[in-house]
This record gives sequence, structure tokens and C-alpha cells, in this order.
Amino acid sequence: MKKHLLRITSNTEIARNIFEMKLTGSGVSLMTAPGQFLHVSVGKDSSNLLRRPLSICDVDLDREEATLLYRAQGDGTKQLSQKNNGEMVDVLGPLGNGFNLDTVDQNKNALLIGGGIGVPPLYYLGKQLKSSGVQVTFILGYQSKEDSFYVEKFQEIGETIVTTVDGSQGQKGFVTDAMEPCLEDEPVIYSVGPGVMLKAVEERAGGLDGYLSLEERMGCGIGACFACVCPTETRQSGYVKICSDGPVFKMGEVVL
Amino acid sequence: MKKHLLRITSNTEIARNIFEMKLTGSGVSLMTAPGQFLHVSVGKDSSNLLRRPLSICDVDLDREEATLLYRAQGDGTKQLSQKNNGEMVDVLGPLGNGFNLDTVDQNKNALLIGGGIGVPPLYYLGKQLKSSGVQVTFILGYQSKEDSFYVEKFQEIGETIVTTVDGSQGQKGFVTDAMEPCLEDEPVIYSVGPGVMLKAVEERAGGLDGYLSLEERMGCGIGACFACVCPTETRQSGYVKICSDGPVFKMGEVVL
Amino acid sequence: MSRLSVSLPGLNMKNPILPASGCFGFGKEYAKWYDLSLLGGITIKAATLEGRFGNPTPRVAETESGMLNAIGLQNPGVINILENELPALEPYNIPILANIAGSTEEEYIEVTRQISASPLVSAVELNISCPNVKEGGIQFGTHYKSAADLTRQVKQVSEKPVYVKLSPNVSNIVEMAQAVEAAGADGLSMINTLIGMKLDWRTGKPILANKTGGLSGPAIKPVAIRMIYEVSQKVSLPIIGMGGVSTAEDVLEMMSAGASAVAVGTANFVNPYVCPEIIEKLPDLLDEIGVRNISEMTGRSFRQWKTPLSSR
Amino acid sequence: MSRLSVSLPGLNMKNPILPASGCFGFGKEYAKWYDLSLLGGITIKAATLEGRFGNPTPRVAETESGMLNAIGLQNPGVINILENELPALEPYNIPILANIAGSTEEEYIEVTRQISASPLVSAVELNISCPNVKEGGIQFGTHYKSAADLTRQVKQVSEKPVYVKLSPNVSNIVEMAQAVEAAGADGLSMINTLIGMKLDWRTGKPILANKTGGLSGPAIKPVAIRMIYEVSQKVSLPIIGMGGVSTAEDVLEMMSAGASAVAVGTANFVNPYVCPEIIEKLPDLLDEIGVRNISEMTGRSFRQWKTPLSSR
Ligand SMILES: Cc1cc2nc3c(=O)[nH]c(=O)nc-3n(C[C@H](O)[C@H](O)[C@H](O)COP(=O)(O)OP(=O)(O)OC[C@H]3O[C@@H](n4cnc5c(N)ncnc54)[C@H](O)[C@@H]3O)c2cc1C
Ligand SMILES: Cc1cc2nc3c(=O)[nH]c(=O)nc-3n(C[C@H](O)[C@H](O)[C@H](O)COP(=O)(O)OP(=O)(O)OC[C@H]3O[C@@H](n4cnc5c(N)ncnc54)[C@H](O)[C@@H]3O)c2cc1C
Ligand SMILES: Cc1cc2nc3c(=O)[nH]c(=O)nc-3n(C[C@H](O)[C@H](O)[C@H](O)COP(=O)(O)O)c2cc1C
Ligand SMILES: Cc1cc2nc3c(=O)[nH]c(=O)nc-3n(C[C@H](O)[C@H](O)[C@H](O)COP(=O)(O)O)c2cc1C
Ligand code: FES
Ligand code: FES
Repeated sequence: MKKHLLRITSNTEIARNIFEMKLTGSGVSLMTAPGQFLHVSVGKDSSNLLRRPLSICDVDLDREEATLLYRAQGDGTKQLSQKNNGEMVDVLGPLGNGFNLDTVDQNKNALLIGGGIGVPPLYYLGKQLKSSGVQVTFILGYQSKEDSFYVEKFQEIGETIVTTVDGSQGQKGFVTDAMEPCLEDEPVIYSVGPGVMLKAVEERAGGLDGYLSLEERMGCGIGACFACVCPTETRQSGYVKICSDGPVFKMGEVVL
Repeated sequence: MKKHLLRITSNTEIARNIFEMKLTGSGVSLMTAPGQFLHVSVGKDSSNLLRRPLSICDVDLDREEATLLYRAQGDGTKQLSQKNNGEMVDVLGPLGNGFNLDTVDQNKNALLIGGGIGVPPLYYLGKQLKSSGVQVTFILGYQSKEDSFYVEKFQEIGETIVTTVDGSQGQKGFVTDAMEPCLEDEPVIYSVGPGVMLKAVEERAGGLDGYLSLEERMGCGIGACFACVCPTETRQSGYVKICSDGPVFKMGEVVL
Repeated sequence: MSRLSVSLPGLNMKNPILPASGCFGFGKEYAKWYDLSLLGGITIKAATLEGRFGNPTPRVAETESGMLNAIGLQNPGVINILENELPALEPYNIPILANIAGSTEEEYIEVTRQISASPLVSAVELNISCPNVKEGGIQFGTHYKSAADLTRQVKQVSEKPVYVKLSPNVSNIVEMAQAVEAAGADGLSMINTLIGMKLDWRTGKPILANKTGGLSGPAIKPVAIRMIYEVSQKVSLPIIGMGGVSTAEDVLEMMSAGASAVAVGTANFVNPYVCPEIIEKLPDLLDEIGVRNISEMTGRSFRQWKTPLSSR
Repeated sequence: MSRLSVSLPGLNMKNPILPASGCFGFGKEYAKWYDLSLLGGITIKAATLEGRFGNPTPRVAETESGMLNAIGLQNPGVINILENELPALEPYNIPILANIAGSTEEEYIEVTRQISASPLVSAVELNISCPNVKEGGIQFGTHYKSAADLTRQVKQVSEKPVYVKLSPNVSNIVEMAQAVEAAGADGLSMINTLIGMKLDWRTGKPILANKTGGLSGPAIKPVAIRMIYEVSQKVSLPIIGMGGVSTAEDVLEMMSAGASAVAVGTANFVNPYVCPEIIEKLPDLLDEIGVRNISEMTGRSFRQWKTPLSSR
């Protein structure tokens, strides 16, 4: 595992408080599995000690460029949003285990469901699934039109259904409200978002195969501090560590 | 009293670890008295809480530009040295009371003695004394040639004697070793430097009139926290606050 | 009554913000920066019976997100304060909380008697938690019995409500708070500084002439929040919270933990305008979370968590 | 013997740096980052008799220059540790300090008996200072008598030297240290975390599910330095210092205060390479101040200040 200094090539606000940051450096070549994350140092000095886990949203291996999308909400992500092109960002990664792509065969469909700031990793995942011949459908949930991002980019990959809580774009409601019709051809489900959303997705999925990417506050990000555990009934230990055993787990594996 | 955001117009290393920083902004117009200082915020966030007191080295009132010279030694001044042109620096000031220029009449001479990083304020002082018709002599003490700075600029104002501890430039020894011959015409003395040096200067001065600028670790910089007191026998309170009563005191006024 | 106003024994404040003792002198220096009548109140620097010079310098050192101080209760003595310092604050017409220290019980009592009699003083703050003096101070603040005894005696002579300022350097802050509550305190101030130290790694010597000093600033805020939270559930006294507060958000965090008013110390050195800036921002934050009156914030955290709350 | 080597009871270390308990798991995660044999030693995560799941999440929160944790002693239990975790550390051939916790005296004793018997364990560290569990932990660490009793009993069964890990959440750290010294401890580890708390100002709710947590990181270093300084002058036990260390300079500061070895905790999360980077830098710093052997640094501060030194 590695620590890298990556150079910012762009860092722009693409929706309300949502930033797209592009980073370049030799470390990018390791970032091949969608669903993995980078543990990003936000401060210049010691007042923001903890790194922020951010999913890899896209990777251009030829240009050695990785894309992160993040919401500038707290202290750390706000600092990140103020960094300029040319500045270096200290990241650990890629960390964790990404989505298992082997489980979809080409004839199957995939349904990718993302809520809010859980949307980013689905982009890299969607691209890879598509290029291996899978037909991909997205359901992307946002608060409102102003909070939505990357919708057109998703549409380039596959059918994209947008839901907003206030109905200002796409369907009014939650991602789960849009799932029903997409389940008919028994797709493999991939979902990223807050815990409550994942739980609802799992319930709606009614036994279909799927993978969920979990979020939790992290310390080390590499499996050493036990900050990010999640109970499971399927493993003897009784828990998994989201940072190193996950963040992606098979549906049903963990207790949400 | 005021807090200003000044813009860096240059920040360059002019000798080993010695930086010259030029700052511009409307606040500069207040910085008319040599010997005053700015209380400079060094960090972007809260890990370096305390401001650093730095003397005003020069002011160009027309261009609204102030010059600071500082040694990048500790955490805070090192951070300062990494700031780029265009960045803003948050300063309080001008703070404290500067040198009393009224006490020298034009026919008198002035002897300005500075040690190490005490040298900077003597530049602005020397310029003002000269322009009011006083003949100015400098004794500037440095560790070695590599640590010396601004010598040519001082020479433009008046005779400049340099001492270095290792003899690599000017006379070998301390500033006090060079004082004797300069005392003949009974100059008014102005001195800035570490406490031990000021004490030695006061002793050598043998009763001549003079002013000393003191250093102490500061909290508030404005007289409220009592961090920077110095005992005195001439005031009823028994102490002075260096930040607000000083940093410049008449020789003999404080107990060094 | 404005939405920012709070009311504590002796302290009717138009907003919950007051500078912390020792970080604001006797006010006159900051009066050069802004109109002090903007403040909810002022805590003045500790008064002792005689004037004190305090500790040798250096008296301050920087630490990560904090600072150490070992001023040593320098002040001109109670008479001088009453004659020369307090009158200057009269025009601002805001409550004044007089911080009191001493080496002996007798000294505390005498200073309280004198200062609490001043019409300019709204309440006294019993500093039994100064870590930077050899006698008095923290020695009273780390033993329940001495703290309670002192409180009782000071209450007997005080003409104004008495806030006891607690030291965080104790094993059980709740017992300490309960002891002074039982002894008759009208309120609590917490926390004073944690005892800390910094050495120069090159020489191995302490930076402070006094060797140890009091740690303040954002670094200690989590300790302050914890202690205020714990104490506020177990006593029924109002708490003036302090320790690392430097933003309006910090103020609301501390009130949620159980404080009824909030004092700002070290942050004044970082930004002399910090108090009025915080006061100005508070209404916006209250709007953001839909709270009408700031006094509703006090103790929100445990009300929501349904923890038994014996206070207020 | 290299210039960085230090020798403490049971711990012959080629340099004074070891990761702190709970911040390094059982080593295997960091083994993916660098060769663990570079370390002076390793402190493993607390072992209890049975496996424990620990507290609900969130378990960590960020504070200014620090963090709060409330892991709650999650671990797979002593048998599992002996069978599955420790053997993986054998190849690195460095001393292992086994951190031990329990809810009752009996549990501490039993865990010590089992773990101290392992040839892979060089010494045990008695964690009587965990603030994040309801039973055991800090309740032993804030009462002199319970701390001393526990130490005495654990010493009776331990086949290895015993370090007692002290809590900073006490009124008098020196008395605590002296109590465990008298009870037979071979060394001290200090400090564990300060108890702290953080609330979300918007909701008023604690960030940690456990509400309170242990404060660690640079914010607490001044408290650690002060306690190590005070204790090292009043006891004759070697001290493993910790609390906010993140640079080689911090290591030398802490040794100057009186530590004989230094543990690094939170800083591992900031930079997984921090321990080897510190170790690499130490010789340069020693050169800079003209010190030949790092062991000479221990207690420099009070040697220079001519304070009576009863230790070492
Ligand atoms: C595996 C993983 C992948 C993620 N991917 C993305 C992404 O691609 N884009 C994105 O915007 N966000 C992502 N998140 C959430 C992101 O980590 C948090 O939004 C971010 O850490 C908040 O930091 P802050 O500085 O804004 O908040 P602060 O409040 O300053 O954060 C304080 C501390 O809390 C932690 N924290 C706060 N909120 C969260 C949260 N929701 N999840 C985890 N830790 C939190 C921070 O990491 C930090 O340690 C991901 C989280 C995980 C676990
Ligand atoms: C009135 C006055 C004028 C000064 N003018 C200049 C100047 O023009 N150029 C210059 O280079 N230096 C000047 N100094 C000294 C300068 O303030 C310190 O060198 C500087 O604060 C050190 O900060 P640091 O970040 O390098 O050190 P750190 O060790 O990171 O500082 C930690 C803390 O200690 C304080 N501190 C450390 N050393 C000193 C010191 N020698 N004097 C006062 N505080 C100290 C810092 O201000 C800070 O609060 C002046 C000092 C005073 C009191
Ligand atoms: C320089 C300085 C001087 C202080 N003097 C006093 C004092 O005289 N009396 C007192 O009760 N507290 C004193 N304190 C403690 C503060 O009032 C406050 O309790 C503490 O600093 C925590 O708040 P903060 O983190 O906002 O500074 C002093 C603190 C500082 C930094
Ligand atoms: C996430 C985390 C888990 C910890 N777990 C333990 C533990 O199991 N046993 C123990 O004695 N100390 C534990 N500690 C305390 C550390 O060992 C150390 O004493 C403390 O964090 C101070 O050092 P630091 O500031 O370098 O982190 C833990 C600390 C952290 C941050
Ligand atoms: S964040 Fe440390 S174990 Fe996952
Ligand atoms: S620095 Fe506060 S009184 Fe001088």
C-alpha cells in the first residue's frame, strides 16, 4: 500500500458545494478497481489530523489522472475546495476492496443506485461494466436540481433515472421509489449512499444479487484502528472493517 | 487600532534563513513611526494560534508598501516564508510605541546599534533620522557573513560598521566591541537586539542618552494579557508591558 | 428581550458572550478596538488583595491549537482595581464579572468583601483553579472540601452572586461541582486551563520560566465540552462555559452541552474582534437551525438524548 | 549497541520508538507499509479475556489538532490473539508490549497469566486508563488504591515485567505513579487519552455514539509532557512516554521531560510511515545538538534545572 503526492490539475465547483478534483501522479496507475477510495489529507498542518475517505470517481490511466467528486460541507472538505491547481495533495490508496465485476456476466444487466454524494464511484463502475459488455441502468438520487451533478456523463454510459426529493429534476421522491420497474429483468444491483438508503435498497431488491458500498467515520483507513466496524452475521468475528474488508460488501453480508 | 489584510508583493530569502517580505494595503499608511511592530498571523488555521511580533523595517507611504525582515527559524516564521506573492497576511498594527525622534536635534549624531534580527527596525529609523538632518552611524552585529543582510542599504544612509562573531565580515566580535570610538561625539543611542546585547550596550554607553527596543514572547500584543512585562524601577506599577508601553524604552527605564 | 439575551444570577446579558478572565485585561485595551457595550458582559482579570507582579518571563508558549500561560495572577490589587480600572467600564453599561484569587482563605474573603460591594460589579467569579501560583489557586480547586469551605465563606461576605471557577485538573469534576453547589455557589464557570508544559528539544529546558503553565485554546475544547456536559446534568446551577471557544458554532456547541453563557479567552489574542464577530453571527446560525431564542440551546444535547437531567 | 538503543525492563529496543496500543492493531496492517523490524518495539491492541465487539459507531471524531475515539476495547480475546495474531509478529524479532484490559480484577489477572507466558511477549502494559468502557479501565486508573491493588495482583502472576498505563484524568498523577510503584510496577506508560466530547452544533447531539471519547493527538502533548516531567522526578521507574508525538523533535522533547522510550499513536493515522520516518531522523537531530546516545536525553530538562531527581 502506498502514500502518494498527487498534483491538482483542476478543482472546480460543478454543482452547489459539489467539487470535481482531478489529480495526477504516478500513483494513479494503481487505481484500477472501481469502489476503492483514497484517504485524503486535507490540512497543511496538524489542526485537521484525520484524513477524509473519498471514492475514486474516474481514472484515466493513460493520462495518469484520477477524478474525485466531493461535497464541501465540513471543515476538511472546505479546505480541500480551496486548493489551487498545481498544489499537491497527500493521499493514501487506493484503499479497500472495490466492486466485484466478475459476478456479472455479459448477458446480465446491472442496476447502479446512488444517493447524493454516494453517486461518484458509480461512474467508474458504470464505465467498466459497460466496457465489459454489461447493460447498465442508473438511478441517481439528489436533494434537488441544484444539487445534482454528472447526470449527462452518466447518460453517456446508460439509461439514467434521476430522482429528487423536491421533484425539481426527474422523478419526485427517493431512489427506491424508482427501483420497481428496473427490477424486472433481475439485474445485479450496485448501490452507494447513506446507510438508511442502502437498507431501503436492500429491502426493495427482494433477494436479488447485489453489492453495497458502506460509509463510516474512519481513523486509519487501513484496518488497524477498529473505528469503522460494522456488525455481520456471516463471519465468525462478528464484524467487518469497512475500510479494509469493504467498503463494498455483498448484499446481506452486513447488518445495516 | 486596526487589523489589516495586506497583500504580499514579495517574499524572498535575502540571506541564510532571512526573508524580506513586502506587504501592501491601505493599512500601511498608518505605519509612520519607526520602532513599531506588526502582530502577524502565520497560519491558515488554528494550529499556530499566536501571532508573531515583527518590526516594521521600512515603509513606502506613496506605494502603500511595508517591508518586514524576519528569520525563518521556528514553526510560524517558516510558514510565513512559504507564502507566495498575492497571498494575504493578517496583521494587527502598527502596535506599540516607536522611537522618540524628537529627542535628537539636528546638530547631534545618532548611533544605531542592532544585533541579528534586531537590525530591521533601525533601517526605517535611520532613514527618518537622516531625513531630519541627523548624522547617523550604524553598528550591525551578525553571526557571520552568511547571516548578514541589508548592509549596503544601511551604507546608503550613513557610516556602517559591521561586526561578526566569527570575523567573516567586518570586525570580529560583538557590537559592543565596536562602540568605543563611536561614543566620542556623544551620540544619542538607539539599540535593538537580544536582552543580553541591550544590557551590554547600556553598560558601554556610560550614561549617554539612548533608547532600547525590547523583545519578549507575546500573547495579545496589545497590553491586555500581561505576557510581556518587564520590571522597572521608574514607574509606580513596578513593570511595563513591552507590547503597549514599549517596545522602545529610554535607557535606564527598565531593568534588563 | 432580544433573541440573544440570557439571564443568569446577577448577570442579565443581552447576549451570552463575555471575554474570559485574564484574556481581556480590565477591558480598556480592547475598548480601543471596538465598542465594549456590544458584549454580553466582561470578566475582568483576577484581583488579589495586594498588587502582584506575577511570574518571570517568558510567560507564554505556543502549542498545537493551543497556548500555555503562566502569568501568575499579575494585577494591581483590589483597591487599585476598584479605584482605577472599574470606573472606566461604567459607560458601557454591561454586567461585570469580577474574578477573584488569593493565597489564603482570608485573602479570598477580603477581596470578595471589597469587590462585591462595588455597584459596578454584577457577580464574582471565584478562581480556585489557577495553576500558575504556588499558593492558593488550584490547591483549593482540586480538593472538594477546601473548595466547598472556601465557597461557603465567600458566599457569607459576598454582596453579589458567586460563580465558582472549576479546574479541569481533577479526577471527578462532577463531585467538585456538587461540592460547591452544596456550599451555596450561585453558578459555575468552567473550565480553567489544563496544566501543561513545553520543552525546547534542543536545550531540554522548559519554554516558560515557571516551567509549567495553563493550556488554553481550541485544543482543550473537547475536554471543556465533556465536563460541561457531565456537570450540567448533575447540578442545578447555571454554567458559564469556556475553553477553546473561537467561533459562533463553538458557542452553540458549548451551550448545547449545558452552558448558559460562554466566555471567550485565548481567541481574543488571535483576533481582537472575535467577540463582536461571534455575536454578530449567532442570529444567522440560529436561523439556520430554526431556533428562536438562544437560551433554548442550553442543554439541548442531553434533552435530545433523554439522559436524566437534574438541572434547570 | 547503536546510539539509538534504549533498554527498559523486558524491552531491549534498538531505538526508543514503538507504536502506541490501539493505534497499530496487531501490526499486520502496517506490515503492508513497511518492514516492522525497523521499529524499537510494538504495543499491541488491548487484550481482554473474551473477544469484544466494542462500542457502536461512530467511534471517532476530529477535534482541533486531535481526535476523539471510543473504540471500546474491541479485540478477538486473549486466546485468539495468542494463536492468530502474535505469531505473525515473530519474524520481525522486536520486543512486544502486550496491552491488557478487563472488567474485573480477575479478568486482568487471567489475561496477564496467559499472555505473559507467551515467549513472544516481552512485557505487559496494564491498561487501567481506558475511558471508553463502562466497567474496568479508568475506574481502576483514577483511584490510587484500586490501581495499586490491581498492580500487585497482576505482578504476582506475570512472567514478564509490568508497565502500568496511567490515565491523565486525575487530580494528582504523581500520587498515582507512586502508588503503582510501591505496588511493584516495573515501569509506567503515560499518558492515555483525556476524556473529551464533541457535539454537532446543528443537532446538539454528540458525534460519538458513546457520547464521550478519549482525546489524543498533538493537542494533548503539553499535558503529557507535564505529567511525564512531574512523575519522572518522583518515581524511580522508567517511563514509556506518549501523547501527541508526531515528529522526531517531539520524541526528544518527551525524552527530555523524562521518558525512556516513546510511543506514537494517533500520528500513525496521519502518516502510516511516521514511525520509521521519526527513527530515521533521530540521528540527525542528535548530531545537531551534539548528543551521542539517545539514552542521554532522558530527563535532561530537570538535570539542567537542578531539580531534585529521585529517579534513575
Ligand atoms: C468509503 C467512503 C467513500 C466516500 N466517498 C465520498 C465521495 O466520493 N465524495 C464525498 O463527497 N464524500 C465521500 N465520502 C464521505 C466523506 O468521507 C465525508 O463527507 C467527509 O469525510 C467529510 O469531511 P468534512 O471535512 O467535510 O467534514 P468534517 O465534519 O470536518 O469531518 C470531521 C471528521 O468526520 C469524518 N466524517 C464526517 N462526515 C463523514 C461521512 N459522511 N462519512 C465518513 N466520514 C465522515 C471526516 O472524515 C473527518 O474525519 C465517503 C466516505 C467513505 C467512508
Ligand atoms: C517587538 C518585537 C519585534 C520583533 N521584530 C522582529 C523582526 O523584525 N524580525 C524578526 O525576525 N524577528 C523579530 N522579533 C522576534 C520574532 O517575534 C520571533 O523571532 C518570532 O516570533 C519567532 O517565531 P517562530 O515562528 O519562528 O518561532 P516559534 O518557536 O514557532 O514561536 C513560538 C512562539 O514563541 C514566540 N517567540 C519565539 N521566539 C521569540 C522571540 N525571540 N521573541 C518573541 N517571541 C518569540 C513566537 O512569537 C510564538 O508565539 C521581534 C520580537 C518582538 C517582541
Ligand atoms: C493569558 C491568560 C491569562 C489568564 N488569566 C486568568 C485569570 O486571571 N483568572 C482566571 O480565572 N482565569 C484565567 N485564565 C483562564 C481563562 O479565563 C480561561 O478559563 C481559559 O483560558 C480557557 O478558555 P480559552 O481556551 O477560551 O482561553 C487565563 C487564560 C489565559 C490564556
Ligand atoms: C483509536 C485509538 C485506540 C486506542 N486503543 C487503546 C487501547 O486499546 N489500549 C490502550 O492502552 N490505549 C489505547 N489508546 C491510547 C493510545 O495508546 C495512547 O495512549 C493515546 O492515544 C495518546 O497517544 P497519541 O496522542 O500519540 O495517540 C488508543 C488510542 C486511539 C487513538
Ligand atoms: S478506519 Fe481504522 S480500521 Fe477502518
Ligand atoms: S503581549 Fe499581552 S500584554 Fe503584551
